[in-house]
Amino acid sequence: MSDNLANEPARVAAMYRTMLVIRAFEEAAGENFFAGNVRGSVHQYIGEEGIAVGICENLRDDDYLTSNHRGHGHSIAKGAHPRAMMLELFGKAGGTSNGKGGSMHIADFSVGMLGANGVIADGCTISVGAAQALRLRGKDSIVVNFIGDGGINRGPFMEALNWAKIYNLPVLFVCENNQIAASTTTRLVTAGEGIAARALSFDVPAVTIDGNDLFEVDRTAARVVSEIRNGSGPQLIQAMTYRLRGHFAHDKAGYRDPAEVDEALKHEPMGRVEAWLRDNGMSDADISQLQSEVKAEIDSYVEDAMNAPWPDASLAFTDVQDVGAPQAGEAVQ
Amino acid sequence: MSDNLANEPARVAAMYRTMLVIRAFEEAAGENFFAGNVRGSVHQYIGEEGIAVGICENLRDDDYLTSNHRGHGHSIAKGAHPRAMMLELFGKAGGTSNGKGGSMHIADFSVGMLGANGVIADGCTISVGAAQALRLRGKDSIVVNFIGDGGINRGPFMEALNWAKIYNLPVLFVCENNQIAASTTTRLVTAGEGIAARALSFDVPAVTIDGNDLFEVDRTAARVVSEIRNGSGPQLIQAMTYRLRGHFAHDKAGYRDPAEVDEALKHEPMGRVEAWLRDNGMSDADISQLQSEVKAEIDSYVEDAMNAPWPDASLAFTDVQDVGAPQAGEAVQ
Amino acid sequence: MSEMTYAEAARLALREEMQRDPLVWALGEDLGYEGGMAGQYRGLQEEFGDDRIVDTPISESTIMGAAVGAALAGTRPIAEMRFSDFAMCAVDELVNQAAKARYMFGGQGRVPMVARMPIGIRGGIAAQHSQSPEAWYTHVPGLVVVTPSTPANNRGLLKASIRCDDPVVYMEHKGLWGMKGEVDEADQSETPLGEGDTVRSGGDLTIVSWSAQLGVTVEAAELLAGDGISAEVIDLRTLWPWDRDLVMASAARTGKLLVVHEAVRVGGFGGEIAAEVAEELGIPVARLGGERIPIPFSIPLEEAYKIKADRIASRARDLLA
Amino acid sequence: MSEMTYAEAARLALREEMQRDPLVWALGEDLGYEGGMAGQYRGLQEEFGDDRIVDTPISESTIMGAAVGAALAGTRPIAEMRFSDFAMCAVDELVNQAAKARYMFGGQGRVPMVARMPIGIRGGIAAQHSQSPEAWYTHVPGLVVVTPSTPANNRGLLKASIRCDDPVVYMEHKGLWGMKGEVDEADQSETPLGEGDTVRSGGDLTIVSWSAQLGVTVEAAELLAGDGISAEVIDLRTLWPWDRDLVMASAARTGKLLVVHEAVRVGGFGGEIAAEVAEELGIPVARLGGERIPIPFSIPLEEAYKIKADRIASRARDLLA
Ligand SMILES: Cc1ncc(C[n+]2csc(CCOP(=O)(O)OP(=O)(O)O)c2C)c(N)n1
Ligand SMILES: Cc1ncc(C[n+]2csc(CCOP(=O)(O)OP(=O)(O)O)c2C)c(N)n1
Ligand SMILES: [Mg+2]
Ligand SMILES: [Mg+2]
Repeated sequence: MSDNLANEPARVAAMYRTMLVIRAFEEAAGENFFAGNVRGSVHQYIGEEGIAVGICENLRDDDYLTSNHRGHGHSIAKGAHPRAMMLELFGKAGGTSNGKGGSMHIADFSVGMLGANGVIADGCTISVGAAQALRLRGKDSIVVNFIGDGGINRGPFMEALNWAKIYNLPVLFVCENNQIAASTTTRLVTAGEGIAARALSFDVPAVTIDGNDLFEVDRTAARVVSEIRNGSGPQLIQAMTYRLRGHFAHDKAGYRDPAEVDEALKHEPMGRVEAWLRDNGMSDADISQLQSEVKAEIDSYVEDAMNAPWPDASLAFTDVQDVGAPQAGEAVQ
Repeated sequence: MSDNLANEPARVAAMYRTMLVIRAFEEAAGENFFAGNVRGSVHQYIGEEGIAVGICENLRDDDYLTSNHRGHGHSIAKGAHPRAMMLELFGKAGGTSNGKGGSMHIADFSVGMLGANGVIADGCTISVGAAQALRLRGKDSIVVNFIGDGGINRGPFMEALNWAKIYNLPVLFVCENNQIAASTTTRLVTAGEGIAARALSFDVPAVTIDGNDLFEVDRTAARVVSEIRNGSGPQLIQAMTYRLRGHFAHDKAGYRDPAEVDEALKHEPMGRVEAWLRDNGMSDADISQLQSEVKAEIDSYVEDAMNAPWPDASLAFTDVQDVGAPQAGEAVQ
Repeated sequence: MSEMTYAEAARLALREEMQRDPLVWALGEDLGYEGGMAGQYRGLQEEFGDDRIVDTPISESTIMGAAVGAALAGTRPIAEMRFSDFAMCAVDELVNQAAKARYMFGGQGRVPMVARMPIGIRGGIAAQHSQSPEAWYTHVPGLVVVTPSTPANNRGLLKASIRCDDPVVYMEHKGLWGMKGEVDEADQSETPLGEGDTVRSGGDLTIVSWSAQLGVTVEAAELLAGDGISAEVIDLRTLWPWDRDLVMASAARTGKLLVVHEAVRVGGFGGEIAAEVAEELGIPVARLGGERIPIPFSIPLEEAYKIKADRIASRARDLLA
Repeated sequence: MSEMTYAEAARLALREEMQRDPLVWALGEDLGYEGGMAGQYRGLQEEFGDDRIVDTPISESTIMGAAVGAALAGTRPIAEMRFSDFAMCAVDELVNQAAKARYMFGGQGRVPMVARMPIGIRGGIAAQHSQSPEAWYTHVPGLVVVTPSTPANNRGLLKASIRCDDPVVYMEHKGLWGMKGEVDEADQSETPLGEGDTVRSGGDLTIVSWSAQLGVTVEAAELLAGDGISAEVIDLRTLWPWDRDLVMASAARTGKLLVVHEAVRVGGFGGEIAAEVAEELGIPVARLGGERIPIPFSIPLEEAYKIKADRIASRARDLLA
């Protein structure tokens, strides 16, 4: 991906487009969950698009990314193809994992996306090890790990902070602080000032930014990523944001005040980028053109996913292991 | 145990005596390990006696204590009987666990000693739960957890710090910082300024003291324990000290400079208390009298342990569980 | 008698035990507002307060470790892990502490806690949310392992587990939350731990199963009845201790044993039962369990993992052939 | 041929593989100066540097999790857990990540790592340092489980495990560290994973065992020989995949099977083997394993847990009676 130049309109428009793709993908995922086409847990990234896009804009394909349960936006921003992802959500052949993983296990190793994860904070320990591998292999790539503000209270994350620092590893921890974990207000279960203070206690530089401001995320990522690539050791970015939807598609989020959501909508990231584009020569026509273009693109992926074949049942028995692999079919006798 | 009054000689002499008991117990444990009378791992507390004694002097029998692998000193200071402990080390009937646990599993529930522990940092999570139980039961007791400077890098400890704070639990974490974990210099694997800084990042008040100064430990514990008993919530004391012996009896500790040990010997805790007692009216005769008295006491326990019967083999099959218990003897058919 | 779901029956049991004993409490993530994944804690925080239904941070090791400490310190905690998959983040606290504390300390302490960790396939939640590791915990001295199969026994077994002085690994099945059944609210008795239940009598073979797989096994018994084969079906309900006498008596009578479970066959608890019966009775035995693969996400793949009634029936026929 | 200990053979294998492949590395506590609890890493940090023999903080979850990440990122890490008991602090990373990553991601990644976790009784280290949980890992799809029994196969199996593209749970036995045996240093070949070894031929019954229990089983075979009973003894060496063909062929020939392991009998891997043999051959089977108790500290209690040669011999006689 491009270096972080000035915010020339073309570059911002490209980021905006990726944000639109994520938003449209998540809307479609939700709709198809309710339509019964997508099973399981669908954790939407709606309202947080600016973070993944602003961070990944500053990464290379050979940088690694590890994600969590809310990984669709991270995956798209890192370059995973939304078509293959949609097929995966539908459990169809041709999905990123051929239907074996589903929403919580999206991965695209070809662009360094090492996987979403169903276990909170496990991506953190995987990240520090991936960084050690990069060093052994003599690469100047870095590893970015996305973790939520609820996830920071799991021990493995704190172990990983310590680990990344003592070995001076090229790891960027991005804490997406949407102030909630499922139905729990994280402030109530998080002692002290929070993640930035904790990171600093490990001597891991930490900065808190407005995650809903694409430009601030982009600027901060540009600086931090290059510092890490140049040997600064691990750093942490706390990106403040807001989860505009429920924890997952089927969560009505009745535990929060609708007024809070209305207020948050005023600060959501898309509109702010849109305004900037308008001020910088993009017409309303261009913008709605782009929006409908993206909408059409995602609709076509849904269409493809609907029509795609199911994976053959025998695929259930492959990709397990080389030594002592199951005899496929044995079960489906 | 007595309240923390001024350091009247009698009280200090009593603490000194407990320190002597611990030192003598550990020397005897080591000798009998080499004599082949004690099996397994014997982690001696030699050089750290001032911490356990200074802390426990300020606790009540109905306060709980959780310990780690180096638990002999903690147990004696909390009031476990060294005779029963010596029998346990020998694996004899009448030991604190009737020989079922050994050195790493000394416990005496009658004085609130909830057990040494063979798994680093597990005492931390057990402690916060014990504190929640005290609250449910309406008790004003507190829980003290001893953890090493190596143990602080395990996630469960960091989770427990957060946990203790958010529920405002009566827990005192005592980090015995002897600067080493087995053969590892902890500075090299510990990011940042260390445990005090980490505790503060959780808003857990932390103070660093000279753990080899019985008086400073006693003073600090008196204040902190009463604050916690009065609802301050968790606090942490980092007691700087030095492990005068190997990690366990059979570790020659060749990884450290003998000069370092010689230097440390100058600051070891016993001598400093001794000096104070001399300045406060205890004669050399009294002191050596006390020393030989304690030595004789511990020797008699070793004697008892040598002569005590082995537990009956059938005891191997008791105390497992009520429901689904093993049929004793089935195995020893 | 009133009809309620498996989840409602669990909620009823917990509520009754919390009313009966002020030292019973629960801790876990999102128990208050959410009321647990399936509403099995619904309303209990309002009723008993947030220090008896405790919302915790995402700290599985501490949820389990704190329960151990709270049990040693005289209360009866229920550590809610949400998924047995997440409970793997707390195996050390369960296996090295909860299961061993009483023994290591020579009987000075007890660990009366319930480690509650739902198992099984619910449909489309894949490899990290669908496992059935019950066999592991049967292998751990000190633990009791319970796998309820109906609303009625989920109530009775949970009551028994809460009252038990041993650490109990309580494994509800996520696929059963919505299962409806009759529960006698007036009856406050426990379903005794360690007692199996003969849910269908028959003379041609004995089929042992538990948890959600039991229902499928009963379906299979119907299919077999169609061919004039009468299968006796036993719901083990508790895996440790398992009802050896009931199973042996039945197997001795029918002369054939089939064990069926959703968990992976290799290393599953079916091996223990089949081996014990083969050792003691020397009769033909067979096992059905999942293939040794992670649980896949996609419908046809997930279906390929499941043990359907027709497969159970055909295995039974082979055994009788 | 030269004589060396089980620990020295492991060190030799690791050194050879690290020389052969610069992407092989190890991480764990106290590997550098201490050289591992039994010297199995001695001198390797000086030779290969501290970024290939990495001394870590006490952070088991991260030792295992980092190994998973490092494997996904193209290296071959060996995660040293020191004791299988401590590995319980990292079960989630091993079972939910290492074992499943390849499958969940549809084959995009591989996890070529070795999770090294010694098992067993060493004498007086009690309940939290003596467990043998190998059965657990046989139950986990994606994992290979290895239990070396001699210096020679500890070298050959460790080489094979390091070269394997699957996550391997490598379980040395703490009681065998000092065991001496002949090793052919010139021979660089692996001991193939999944192949058992018939260490003693016989016609009257087949006894299957592994790890340290194998030696005791061979002793028992000697005792039996004294009574004119000829026992065939098979060292399984790898538990998953286990050498089904070898065991079935032997058991079919002798007509009797006895499985013996140090691990707790209930839920142990002996159940899997006995059940498979009973299902397939319908011959008499028997199992011997530890009682369902935590490992006690005191000598007479620990001895009461162990399965001695005379017990194995008498069980074999019962089986033949
Ligand atoms: C170890 C573990 N515990 C619990 C869960 C269940 N869970 C899934 S997401 C979630 C909340 C996560 O909150 P946060 O980390 O803030 O991420 P967010 O959902 O807000 O993006 C929980 C508790 C899990 N997946 N893994
Ligand atoms: C979870 C776990 N990992 C590793 C060990 C092995 N071990 C026992 S003591 C020890 C060092 C502990 O150092 P520290 O916490 O500083 O305590 P100290 O021995 O210095 O008192 C280690 C690594 C263990 N017992 N438990
Ligand atoms: Mg959040
Ligand atoms: Mg230390």
